[in-house]
Amino acid sequence: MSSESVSQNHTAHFDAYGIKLGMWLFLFTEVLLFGGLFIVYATYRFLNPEAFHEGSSQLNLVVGAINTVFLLTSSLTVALSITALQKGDSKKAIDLIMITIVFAVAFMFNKYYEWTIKFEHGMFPGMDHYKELPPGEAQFFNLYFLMTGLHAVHVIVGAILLLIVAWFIKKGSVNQQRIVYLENAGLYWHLVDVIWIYLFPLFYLII
Amino acid sequence: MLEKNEVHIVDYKFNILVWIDLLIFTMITIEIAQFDFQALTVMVALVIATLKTYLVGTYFMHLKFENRFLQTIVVGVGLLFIAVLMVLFTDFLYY
Amino acid sequence: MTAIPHQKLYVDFFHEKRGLASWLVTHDHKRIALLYFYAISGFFVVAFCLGLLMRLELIAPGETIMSAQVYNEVFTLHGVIMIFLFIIPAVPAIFGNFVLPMLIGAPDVAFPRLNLVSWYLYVIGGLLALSTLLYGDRPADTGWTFYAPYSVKTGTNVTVAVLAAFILGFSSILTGLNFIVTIHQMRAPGMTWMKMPLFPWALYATSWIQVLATPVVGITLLMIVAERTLGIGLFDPSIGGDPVLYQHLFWIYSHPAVYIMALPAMGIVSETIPVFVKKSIFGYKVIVYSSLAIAFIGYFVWGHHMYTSGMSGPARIIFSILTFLVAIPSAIKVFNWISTLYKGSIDIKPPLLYALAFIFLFTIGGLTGLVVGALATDIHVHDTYFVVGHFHYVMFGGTGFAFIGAIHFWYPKIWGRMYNLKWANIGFTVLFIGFNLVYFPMLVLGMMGMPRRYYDYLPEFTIPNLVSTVGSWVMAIGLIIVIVNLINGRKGPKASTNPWKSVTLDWTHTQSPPSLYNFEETPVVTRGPYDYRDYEEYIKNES
Amino acid sequence: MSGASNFAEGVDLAFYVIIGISVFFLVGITAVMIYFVFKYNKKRHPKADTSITGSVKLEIIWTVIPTILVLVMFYFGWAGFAPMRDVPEDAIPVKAIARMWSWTFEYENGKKSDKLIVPKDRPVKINLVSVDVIHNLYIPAFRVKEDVVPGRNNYMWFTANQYGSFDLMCAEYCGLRHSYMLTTVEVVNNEEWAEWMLTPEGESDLDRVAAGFNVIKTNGCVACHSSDGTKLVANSFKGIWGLDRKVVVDGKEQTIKIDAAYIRQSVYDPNSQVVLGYNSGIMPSYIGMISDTEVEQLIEYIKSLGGDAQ
Ligand code: HEA
Ligand code: HEA
Ligand code: HEC
Ligand code: CUA
Ligand SMILES: [Cu+2]
Repeated sequence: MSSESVSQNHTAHFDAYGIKLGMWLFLFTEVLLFGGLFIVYATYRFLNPEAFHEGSSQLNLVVGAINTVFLLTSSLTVALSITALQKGDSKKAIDLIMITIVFAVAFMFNKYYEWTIKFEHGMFPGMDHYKELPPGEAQFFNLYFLMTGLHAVHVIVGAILLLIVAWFIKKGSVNQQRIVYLENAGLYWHLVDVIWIYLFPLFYLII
Repeated sequence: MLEKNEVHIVDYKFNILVWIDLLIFTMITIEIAQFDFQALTVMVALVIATLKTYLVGTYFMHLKFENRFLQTIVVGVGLLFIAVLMVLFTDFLYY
Repeated sequence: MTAIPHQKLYVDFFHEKRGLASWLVTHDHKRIALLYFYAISGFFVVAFCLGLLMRLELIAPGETIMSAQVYNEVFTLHGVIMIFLFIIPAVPAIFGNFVLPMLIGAPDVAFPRLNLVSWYLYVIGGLLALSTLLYGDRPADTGWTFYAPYSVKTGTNVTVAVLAAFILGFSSILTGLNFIVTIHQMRAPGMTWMKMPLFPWALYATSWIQVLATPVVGITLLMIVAERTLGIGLFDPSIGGDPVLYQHLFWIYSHPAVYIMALPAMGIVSETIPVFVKKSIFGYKVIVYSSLAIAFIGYFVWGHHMYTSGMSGPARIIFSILTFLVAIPSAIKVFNWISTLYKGSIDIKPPLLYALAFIFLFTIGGLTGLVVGALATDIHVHDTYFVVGHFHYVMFGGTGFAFIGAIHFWYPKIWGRMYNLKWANIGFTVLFIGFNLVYFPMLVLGMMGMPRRYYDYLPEFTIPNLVSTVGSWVMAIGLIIVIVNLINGRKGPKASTNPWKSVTLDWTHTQSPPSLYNFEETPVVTRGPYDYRDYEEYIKNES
Repeated sequence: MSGASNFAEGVDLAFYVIIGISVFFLVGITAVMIYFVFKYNKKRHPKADTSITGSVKLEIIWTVIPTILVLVMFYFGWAGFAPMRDVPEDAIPVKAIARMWSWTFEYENGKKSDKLIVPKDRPVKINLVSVDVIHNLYIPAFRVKEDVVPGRNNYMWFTANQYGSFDLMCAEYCGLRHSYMLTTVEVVNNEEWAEWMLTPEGESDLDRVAAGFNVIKTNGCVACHSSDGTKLVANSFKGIWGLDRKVVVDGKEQTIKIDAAYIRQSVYDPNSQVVLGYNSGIMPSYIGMISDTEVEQLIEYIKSLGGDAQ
């Protein structure tokens, strides 16, 4: 969403609020994109409660919890980075973004570890063991791979957005006065966090 | 024409406080999930998740300092989604 | 809200820059609108011809011109193009883009670059959809609804078609997002919400649907792709999936989508009628609220497409009640339009003819919508030609006619020239008669019990099918007259800046064709949008 | 079209009410519109009355009246529909098995047929089973229609109240031969029906070949395989016995001779060996639907269509 308000093309005006509103609208579409999957989740969980419990117990709670902490912390660093830039400290802002990226990478690494283990057990869509899953449980893992997979894609996109913004801060085109791009990238990142806040209990914590 | 250009800064310290709250909530969910309250567990987990979302939204995402309209639509979209889910379940609940 | 730099000389947007390249990278909303116009027209002609071919196949029982497999592919492609490539983008992307900024006194939309991106997404999606003809097994043969599990089982090129629809969805979302921000942020000084013309209002309501409903179908279609390619069998009953859930997800978007098609068209009608009646629209505020109500309630009625899917009893009843409630705001609009005519000074020009035809045909379509909205009757006519009749009446008779009307209305604005009015009227008449000949027999067929998506049919359905096919030729002639007349109009006489004597900003404050940023200086709005008191004087003073 | 079941009355009443109100509004709106266009034409009425901008009273009237009418329509729609979900206890159960692209009806005593045979004036409950994709059982004359969804136990019921033969169609798009997925309902009197039910299958004067033909007819093989050499969806059965057939097994091409074992496997597990040039997954498996003896009969039948010699 790095488009600028039109007026900027030919006058000095820069509509920060408009750009932010645009970002929020975009976040709504993201919410509803995942919303579709949450609807499927809710339905199949309702139809196969035991199977979902069974599936959930096969996920690694510790990995999930660590990842939750990683994402929450990265959200914090993004929020801090915005505070820093609001105060005009662009160097600190960039540093904080970099810390965020580190957490993002750590998150992805953890995810990779988690999926590899599943992979080794033949528990990946299309693999043998996967095909033999009992009905409801197969749905649990279908949703697990689809939802956390889509979420991981969003983590990557969010990290890239943040990197781009960091670069712009360095160049000076995003600064104390024109902070909205950092805010927007931050909004996106927080949304990724919020989605995980729901994914975590729904997949790792079902009794 | 809606914007007022006053900037509201959430202080470093406050951000960290929010973060600590978030971590505490995470711990609580994990703890609670160990007990089996049946359907209640899911409800509790979702309520806590929603509280966490509230914190992230209000402070990290600065919703608290945005204008009325933005706050309304954010809540509105949430409610819309819940309403759709409820209407959908008129099918599965009574099937 | 901003001052426009002073332009020394009036240069219209066609001549601002020249060459194909300058069009392909343009940020000007008017040029983007025209890019959409040409792209959409191209796809439209393809789908139209497919419609004619289908009718020809159905002229008599048995094989006429194509095999069953081809027929199934043809109606799928016809439906996909008409819905995703024609009727959903047509009015917002062409006329929304062209006149929305002008109607609210803005130099452009809020995110011009994003606007161009949406156009490219549209073109990529469209070409992808057509490309299924060229490679892979065969084009998709699922119907535009892509119902699982058939869409998962069939060997045809569903994956690509579905991805195309996904991309088109994103194009639509970005347009909607752009319009919402534009309307919020860029209205001219003095244009309060209740002084905004009705077409922007309709687009505003539509945009919210685009933003809030489209992602749901996006993810649903991705699930079909995942199921076909990765073996993630989400809708496969043998592993605990439920094909009916697919239908829920699909219609959660696709019902609101029918209002994406209808609302902007209603906006055009609200915009046209006052101009040719020379008085304010009747019940301005009520029309505004009814648009919002349609958008909102329309979100909760999707289940009426699934009365026979085996949904639970309570669900069927709730969806039926809600369906009836969503009809009321439409009814209110119709009554307000009719009342606007009262004590007007009615000047029957082609745009008004199309607007009045809209009211008539949309009413038929809407009233047949009530027949399918009721439980008992829908059980009988669901998935029959009655439904086909219903939706062609609302989509083609409604939105399609409004679209053609809009071309006639803004033609002098866009190109600065005037088409031949007499031929426009003749074309209209033939089109209108042809239209009813094609689709009224379909309603009859449906009542008799002929299911839709039938390649072949029992002998008792022969006569209405024959009438319908003959009608399609009449309609084709009408459409060709209309199109040829419009093309000839490009060489027609120069039009004055405000030939219809309208009082909205697009006509009073811009040139025809408009210049790059539309307005020489930002207009200041003091009057209501349809204030026709002493309009002659007002128009003279302003221009 | 006149109705022939217990639901026809309620459904038709809903049609009359809704269409009646609709026609009234359509005619009214059109008449007023045309009248205004003439009366207030520019020539006759050069100056518009710009003082009219709305009327709260009228808005309320035309919100309230349609709301009431719409609720009336809903009521009749619901009233005609409600009994369709209330199956009487004594309804005769019939299982309707839908597949691409044919119907099989299975009765309580195991008897099967490709036409639906029901007695007049007795409630019949149809349990809808699909073996592949979604179909829809539609009997226009009875005003009933319900999807046949794989994995869901959908049902419908009705009481036929007229003798005769009525069309039964598939009303949910299900692929290539969707429009040929037709058969009829035969409404007969109670005694005839009872007698028909008791005639055991295949045992009459049919020899094995004829029995084989009966198997492919009742199980809907004929929707895809002809017996006269024309290619429908798949190869015709004519003349295939003993041919060498190129098939794909586990993604690899192989040549198999068409013999009894091959046909048996084609019926029970068609996707394990897919004839070259076809997609797998089109032909459903008939495990549990066609017994071993029936397969024997059907093999006899295919043999009888020639092969080998040519
Ligand atoms: C532009 C698109 C458009 C619009 C505006 C509508 C409008 C409506 N539609 Fe339609 N519909 C479609 C496009 C549209 N539809 C499509 C494409 C399908 C088929 C999809 C598929 O399966 O492929 C479909 C299918 C469809 C079905 C499913 C049928 C089936 O498959 O069995 C139903 C059922 O309730 C329905 C109902 C309605 C209703 C109640 C309205 C209402 O909004 C209509 C409101 C309008 C009026 C009521 C007329 C004006 C009012 C008056 C003149 C006053 C008098 C009125 C009263 C007394 C109330 N539609
Ligand atoms: C906006 C939407 C729209 C429009 C305008 C149309 C237009 C037409 N449709 Fe459309 N139709 C759909 C949307 C639309 N359709 C959808 C969504 C479906 C459901 C698909 C599904 O089931 O999945 C459908 C299904 C459908 C069926 C049912 C198929 C079936 O169930 O088996 C039929 C059958 O007759 C049909 C016919 C027609 C005809 C004859 C036209 C006519 O309007 C076409 C008339 C053609 C002309 C008037 C041609 C004139 C122009 C030219 C010849 C070009 C000249 C060129 C130049 C010189 C520039 N359509
Ligand atoms: C939905 C359509 C369909 C139906 C119904 C169907 N078949 Fe088939 N059949 C196919 C297709 C497609 C093939 C080729 C692909 C394959 O081998 O799976 C095939 C292949 C076969 C073959 C191998 C033929 C050859 O030429 O090698 C036999 C034998 C066969 N079917 C028997 C039957 C019988 C017996 C029935 C009914 C009980 C039946 N089929 C019903 C679609 C169908
Ligand atoms: Cu079976 Cu259509
Ligand atoms: Cu609908």
